[in-house]
Amino acid sequence: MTRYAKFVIPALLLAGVLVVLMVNLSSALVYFNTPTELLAREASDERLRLGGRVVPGSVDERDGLVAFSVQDCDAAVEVIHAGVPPQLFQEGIGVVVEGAWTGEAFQSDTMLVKHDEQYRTDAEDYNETDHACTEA
Amino acid sequence: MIENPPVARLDGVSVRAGNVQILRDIDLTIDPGDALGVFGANGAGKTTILRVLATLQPTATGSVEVLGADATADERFTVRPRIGYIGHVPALYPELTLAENLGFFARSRGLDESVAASALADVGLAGAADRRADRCSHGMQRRAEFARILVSSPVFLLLDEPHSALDADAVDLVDAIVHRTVDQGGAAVLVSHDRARVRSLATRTVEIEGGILR
Amino acid sequence: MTPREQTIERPTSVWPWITMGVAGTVTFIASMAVGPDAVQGQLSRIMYVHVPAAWLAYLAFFVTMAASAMYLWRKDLAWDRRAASSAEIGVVFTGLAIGLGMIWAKPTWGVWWTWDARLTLTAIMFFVYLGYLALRRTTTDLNARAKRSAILGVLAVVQVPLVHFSVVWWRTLHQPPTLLKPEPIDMDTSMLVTLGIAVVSFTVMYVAMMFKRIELARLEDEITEMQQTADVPIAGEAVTAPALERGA
Amino acid sequence: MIGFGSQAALIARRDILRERRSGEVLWVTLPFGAIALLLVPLAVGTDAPMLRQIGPGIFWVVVMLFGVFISIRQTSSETDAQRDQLALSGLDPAAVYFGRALASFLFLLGFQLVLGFVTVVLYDISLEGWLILPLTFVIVAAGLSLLGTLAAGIVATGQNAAALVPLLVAPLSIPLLIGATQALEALQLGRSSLTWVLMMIVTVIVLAIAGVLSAQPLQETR
Repeated sequence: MTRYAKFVIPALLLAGVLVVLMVNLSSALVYFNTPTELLAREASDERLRLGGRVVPGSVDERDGLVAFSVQDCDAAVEVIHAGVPPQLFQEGIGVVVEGAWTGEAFQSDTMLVKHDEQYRTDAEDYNETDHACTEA
Repeated sequence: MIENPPVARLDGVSVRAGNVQILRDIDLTIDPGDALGVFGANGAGKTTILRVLATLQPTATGSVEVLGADATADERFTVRPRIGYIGHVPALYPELTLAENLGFFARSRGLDESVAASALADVGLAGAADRRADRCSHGMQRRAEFARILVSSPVFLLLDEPHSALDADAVDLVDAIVHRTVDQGGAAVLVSHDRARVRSLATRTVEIEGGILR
Repeated sequence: MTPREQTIERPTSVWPWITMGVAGTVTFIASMAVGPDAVQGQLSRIMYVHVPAAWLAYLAFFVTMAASAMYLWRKDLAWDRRAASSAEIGVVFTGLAIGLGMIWAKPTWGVWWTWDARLTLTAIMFFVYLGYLALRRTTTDLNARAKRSAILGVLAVVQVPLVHFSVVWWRTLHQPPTLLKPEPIDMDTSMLVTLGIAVVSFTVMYVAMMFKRIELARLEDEITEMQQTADVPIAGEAVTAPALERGA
Repeated sequence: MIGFGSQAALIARRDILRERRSGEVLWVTLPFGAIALLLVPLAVGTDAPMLRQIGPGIFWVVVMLFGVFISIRQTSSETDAQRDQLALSGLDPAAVYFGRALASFLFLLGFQLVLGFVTVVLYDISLEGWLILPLTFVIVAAGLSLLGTLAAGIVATGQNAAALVPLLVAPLSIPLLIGATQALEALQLGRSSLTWVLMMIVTVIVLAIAGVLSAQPLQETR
């Protein structure tokens, strides 16, 4: 170790600095986009993942399609999902949908339910407002 | 004793590899001017004892001191360039020419490549310098290995079967190299099963049998 | 050469087995007694095995790292056995955590597997430690094996914090940690107690398994040692006079 | 004794010279990689838009998997006798490590350039945002050569080396793989690639540290 201290210590420091920088810039390392991010990129027709909380009262199921809104703290996006939603899908829960943005609604064909790190035996105890913003 | 510290000293050394005990409780002192012949059957541990003396072989027990350095400590790195070890298998890079092989060796010791060229000439390989090592006969490769000794002039020579695959000229060359090293206050260890050859060259001999020195 | 009578003592201690049984039972009872999660329902019970399994994987790989470092420092094969035993247990529990996670994921997320940072990094960690175990099978020389695997054992631990904090650093599908985080824990006390019991029981189980595995590793090494010493051919004895000379 | 840099250069020169004579990378690994690129469309279907989309990913997978063989080729073919002589040479083990990695780095860079060209031709790839490519090529080549040299040192020679080294290297090369693919994609989608580039650079630094610290103990293991 002492033989190579001249190399190893600065290299470790450099790596540390870069890691900090990377974590701060890590918006690129995301599994899904928030509604706000999605709205900022309306023009794009690429395939995306959108994540957020299902707005209570927005779910409308018919003809094998499910329409609902997904929100974060600042924005909400209309989603039209083709297919059967997973078992846990319900109002107020976190979801990640995969599809493309058409300009008015997000057309999704794949839905994943994202549950958070809260565990409560009684639904009343769920801490909804807090997590609607922080998780996404 | 103080003026002439031993070139190498083994004290209670044993070596294991996998499931075999290769060396057992070896005590051995090699003084300056010694040319030690080590005899033994195939697989008796001759090569291993050379590798111990070259500080290359991890030992299970005992202490090894080579050229004043403890062979288990980092000091060994400082004495290694003064050791000349020739194994029974040539260590040349097959794709490189003899000149390139020797040149690499010379440069690794901080020497100029011209030293390598003259060493090759000294062992009688000037004409084959630009031939790839894998296109050379075994004997030529052995000669090239001895050219390495001429490049670095080590004080401690470790030769594994030094005379094998060599013709009469080359055998004389080996003898000359050993004599020169020993006369200059260095030491040599020659491991062989060819007793007659080595006995004429060695100042003393030992037998190794089943990993034990006799 | 007739083999001398040599026996090795069979491990007789039953306490590790009893400990493992008790710890497993306690975990099972506790996780069945607690109420289900309001959103996830009965599925939330998987947590009481999934979380401790993941915790044991972290713990085991840290122990491997520490024991590997100790080996490199002390050159004592006992540390190598500890490192290897811990890695083996870690691989088992990583596999368990992944398997249980998949079973949990299908009904909740809706898929068995997805490429979020947590899942991908866990899979990488699993394969790297499988590589560690594979590396140990390539050398028979105990010291060479110990040294090579110790170096890998120290290097590979870099992934453990990466796996754990992946859910904090990056936006993932996997939920952030419930327990090992600086913020207050968002969980009912009854569930928290159960999870606590499960984590402690699993840790006790790990200790018991380590005890057994190290004992086994020591016996394995002892057998090798025995083969090395008395009765196995020492160098040279493997070679005898050629038959041609003796025969005709 | 010669300086650290010259020692590394000496080793790199030796490896390059050996490769020039044996031609293993040029005549075996490179064509094999190109064949892999040719086989994928036959397996997944020759649908032009889809191939255009998956092309860069396939390219990087081929680089990672075949790059392993390039970065281990000489460490794992080294004989015990050669290793003994190298240990006795007094060369700094860390310098030897960097020298080996340097030679592999150059081969890998060439390998990437040729296969990159093949990919563009076969898959009709859009080169939008290509300015990031020289950077990712360099970083991936550096990371993969350091990783392969390190793994080959840990496994050393032996009958299982050829199979075991890829097992060790493949999972650890994932940060490079993800970084390389995402950096280009991010640019093509008009986003910043900085995070991905940083991630790859961190990986390279960590590998260099690991290689330096383990070089000496590994040299002394037989």
